[in-house]
Amino acid sequence: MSKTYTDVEQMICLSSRLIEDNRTVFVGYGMPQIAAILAQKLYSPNICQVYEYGAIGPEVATPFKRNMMADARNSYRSFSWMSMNRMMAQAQMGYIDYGFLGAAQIDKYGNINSTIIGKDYEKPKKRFTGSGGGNEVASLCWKTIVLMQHEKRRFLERVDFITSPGYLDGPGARENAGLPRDSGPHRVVSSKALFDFDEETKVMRLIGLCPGVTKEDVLENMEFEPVVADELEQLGPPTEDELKILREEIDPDRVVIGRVD
Amino acid sequence: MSKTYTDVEQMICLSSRLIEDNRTVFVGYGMPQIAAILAQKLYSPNICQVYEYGAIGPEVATPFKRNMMADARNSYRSFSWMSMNRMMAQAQMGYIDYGFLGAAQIDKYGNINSTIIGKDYEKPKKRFTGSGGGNEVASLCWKTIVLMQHEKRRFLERVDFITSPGYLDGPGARENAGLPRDSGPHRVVSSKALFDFDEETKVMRLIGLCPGVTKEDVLENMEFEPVVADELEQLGPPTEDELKILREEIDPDRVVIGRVD
Amino acid sequence: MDVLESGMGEVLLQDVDDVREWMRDKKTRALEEKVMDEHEAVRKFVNDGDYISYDLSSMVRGPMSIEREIVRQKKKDLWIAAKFTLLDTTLLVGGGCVSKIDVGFAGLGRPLFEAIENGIVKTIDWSNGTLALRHLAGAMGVPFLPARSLLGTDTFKHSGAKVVEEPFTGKKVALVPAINPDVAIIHVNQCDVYGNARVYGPSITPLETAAASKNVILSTEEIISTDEIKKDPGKTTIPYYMVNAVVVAPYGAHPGTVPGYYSYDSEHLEEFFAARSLEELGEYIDKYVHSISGHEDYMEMVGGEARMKELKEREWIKEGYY
Amino acid sequence: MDVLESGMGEVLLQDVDDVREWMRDKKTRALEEKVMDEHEAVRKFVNDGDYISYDLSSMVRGPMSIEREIVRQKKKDLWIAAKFTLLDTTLLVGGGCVSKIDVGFAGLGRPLFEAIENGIVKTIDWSNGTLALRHLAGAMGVPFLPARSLLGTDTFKHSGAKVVEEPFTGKKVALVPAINPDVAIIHVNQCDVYGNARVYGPSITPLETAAASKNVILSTEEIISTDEIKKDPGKTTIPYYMVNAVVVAPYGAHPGTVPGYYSYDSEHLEEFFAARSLEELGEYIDKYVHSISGHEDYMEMVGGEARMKELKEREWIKEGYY
Repeated sequence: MSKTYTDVEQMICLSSRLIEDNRTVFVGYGMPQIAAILAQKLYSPNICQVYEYGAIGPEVATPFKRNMMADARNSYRSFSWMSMNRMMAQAQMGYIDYGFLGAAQIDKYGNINSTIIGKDYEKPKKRFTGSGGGNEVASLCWKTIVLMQHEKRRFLERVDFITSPGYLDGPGARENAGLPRDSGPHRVVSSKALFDFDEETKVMRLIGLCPGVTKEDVLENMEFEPVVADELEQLGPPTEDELKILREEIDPDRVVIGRVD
Repeated sequence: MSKTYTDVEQMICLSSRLIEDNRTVFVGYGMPQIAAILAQKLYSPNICQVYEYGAIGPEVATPFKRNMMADARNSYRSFSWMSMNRMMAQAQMGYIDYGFLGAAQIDKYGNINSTIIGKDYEKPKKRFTGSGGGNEVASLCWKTIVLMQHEKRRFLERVDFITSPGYLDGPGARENAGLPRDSGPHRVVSSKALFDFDEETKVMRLIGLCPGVTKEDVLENMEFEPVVADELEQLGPPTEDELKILREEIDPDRVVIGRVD
Repeated sequence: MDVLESGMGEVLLQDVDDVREWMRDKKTRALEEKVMDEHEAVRKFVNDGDYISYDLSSMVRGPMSIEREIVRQKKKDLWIAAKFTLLDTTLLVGGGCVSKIDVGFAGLGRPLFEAIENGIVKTIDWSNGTLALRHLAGAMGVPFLPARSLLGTDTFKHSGAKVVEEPFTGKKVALVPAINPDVAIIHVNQCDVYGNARVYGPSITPLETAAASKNVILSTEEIISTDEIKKDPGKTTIPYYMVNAVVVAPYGAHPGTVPGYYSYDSEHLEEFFAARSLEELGEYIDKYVHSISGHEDYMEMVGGEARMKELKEREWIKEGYY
Repeated sequence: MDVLESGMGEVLLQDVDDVREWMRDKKTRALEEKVMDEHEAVRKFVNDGDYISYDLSSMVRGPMSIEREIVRQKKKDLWIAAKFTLLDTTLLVGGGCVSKIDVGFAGLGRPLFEAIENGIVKTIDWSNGTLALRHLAGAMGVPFLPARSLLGTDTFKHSGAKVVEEPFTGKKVALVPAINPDVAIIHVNQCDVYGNARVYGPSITPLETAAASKNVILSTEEIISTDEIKKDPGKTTIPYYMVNAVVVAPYGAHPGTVPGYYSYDSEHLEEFFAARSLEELGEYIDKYVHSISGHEDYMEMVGGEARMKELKEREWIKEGYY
């Protein structure tokens, strides 16, 4: 049976269900933007999206345009338009419940790399965008949700470069570094599975499987071994409603969500 | 010959002539407000008044109302309306050329007291308003001009309480304390005389006399002995133009400028 | 970056993580209606011993109706942030509500000074700029911010600031500690029922004060719809999730002014300032606070609709407001 | 308050008193007309080796016409603050103008990454938030500001920040040093001939960047009268005395958008992003920068009046702008 939806659609739909309603959500660049729009249209109409470019509570206009952040559509019908320093200050103050980020690599403590691949900073094998606002989101929001393509080269024992902090090297490390108390990675949504973090060890923990994916399939495609929950939730596929809104309203050109081959 | 103008009028007119045109002027509460309005109407139409409450470049509406700062008249036709932290930041950055303050007491190094009289802070003989924005103005603007009633109890060897910094205890003291380089008191305008500060000793220096006032008269009414310039400028009385604008446009009820007995 | 000098003033220090936790647990991000009357707002959110901050004053946009209610409810032992204040501090001190004042500008008039001279209230001297900066620190979720004022003065010595040599270029700077007030009281021009609020004109620290404070009471000249807020988000000064209570209080700044809306009441102000002692101020307060039940009665007492219309007409400057 | 850790990144440190002196001596408070064309503005105010900061980007309100002129004049060895940048960094790097990038967000696309991977430009990694904060420090005239981000990461190690234990409550905080750019380039919606400027919509750091920078070039969609500015001072984002040059550049953010004014040019953007190497980007730059003399020619080249009208119509959201 061939899949009727893409990996990206899977990730977006799954993550859109994770945001509680009536919460503030700091939305990062890329996939999280689309997931937040979907969440607000379908599951949590009263989340208050906030963006590093200063929009508070926009009802982002659709269709969504690729690479766009901070334009009139992204800022449409906000409660307030502020500026970057003010938004970061509010996250630092504890006003922002969720952070919502994409990443190139993640490690077992939820540390995110979006800077370089390779160990030579001066001459990296591969250079990415760098932190953007990701470091602030992962440092300052209460609960961070990360969206990741599930590939072995992306789920690492230790990322080459910690761009944005997860639990660093384990229990107590965030607090020791001076990061806000009780903050940190909350969920990782991959194209195969859902993870939280083990309370005791702060290591990523497998808690759910996407449709048609086995535990072995998940583990084989990770460099490190996550904690595995006693019971694994069977995650639902994208619903018809979700796909309809994604494909018809949010991304009709499928520039982000892609097409089923 | 009885005087045809009040001490306050004398001070206001004299100080209004001291502001160079095309400069930013941080205007303090009280008499300086009136002097700045007069300056702008008569001598320096293109000064840019700035106020701690966030108005940049207002054309303050007249008549001036006593005790009023930050109302619609004070903010009329500004270039920009900002806020206190932004104004203080701009002074700290070096954008503000002149500071313009009133005070209860001043000492030979130009230190200002507007806090208490007496040595017991917990139980002062007399309590005043405290710094207001005065400490920032005197610390951060390039050149401070202070307006003072000329009385012995106001021109002291050492003020009871340094609310806002002059040259503290002499040459180099501002810089040693961490205050901005090359800033400090520029002129003191009293109801009897005009002072600047001796370059070498940073002690207040008599440089001009108001009409009908002798050097002895000035010195007798000061607790400390100022440096005296070799030549003393004979300062003009309020001009007809000045008095006309003060009395007809700016303060027709004479609540600030008072009346000649 | 050793501490070279420390001011002796008492500071209400709070752990930034404790403040964060409060903001997470005690302020809601839900779109809940927060409209209530002044009695309820003050009863719910102002407690004896609280640290209180109000925004722009000097007779301009002061939250006078709420302050009168605080006096009416005889709140005690408040510690207040008196930045740029004229009527407010005097009223609260006169009402017997205050035990400590962080002084920026202590206000005008003998009654207040009498209270200080007699040791009835304790002062801790700062400056308007550093009090504003302390609110900004509180609103940024950092323990302190640096400044180049206060240095070298007795104001510094009596403040709770510190001097350090900073590690980048070796400058001496003052560090001022964050303020996170228990309660902020802010009078705004317009807001919606959730607390998305607009402040027109120049301002002291409305956003900083709202963001930094654990409880925020807004009084507002009028309620507007959320749709109107969303049509012009650039005008929103304070977002709803910082706000705990919205009190509808037209002419709430009386006898002060709301620029562009109505002028101050100069005749009434003369009565206020005629009080030259705590005792005389007490008589004023008995008359205008304790003898009546709230803002509505107050407005009747000071002249009702007719007087308000007059004050509105006196405010001929409208440009730039609304 | 000892320094516990220092990032290894290079920082352009400036003495705050030297910066103050510059602001006093080199920026005028006189109401002088500052309108000039882009050639003159860049010739006068951008020098090889300068530290340059531009404001909000990500294809939104980026000062593209000025950046193209910088490439056209072949400025070299620039150090740029890349906060929230997409097109801008790529264009300047592709034009051979850049030697160092303070990275917040390094932008998208292979050509830029190729330049970094090959060591053609050096990066110093920060984050958008801390780069914005460094501009705020620069705009406040203090040597640093504290933050609770960066901590514990490699981003910190490669930045020029420091960690200290602060003296009030003993928290570990990061200190980020001020940035005072040699040049700021900011595209605004409206300004008068003196530089009193309005930026509509949410923003990164237009005021902070203008305040902190030693030279400020504004490009503007349109000039409005000073009288209009004075009728609505609440709309003025940047006061004139921070500004050195005003360049009239309608559609100056093309191929990006100015929210509420015109949409981005998605077709042109595809051409831009089609460049998958520095070489291909070089061809794009030859065509759209070096082969023409300036912004007017550029606008003709990308479709002239007709195209602009189209982009204006595509921008159906107008609420909250103007």
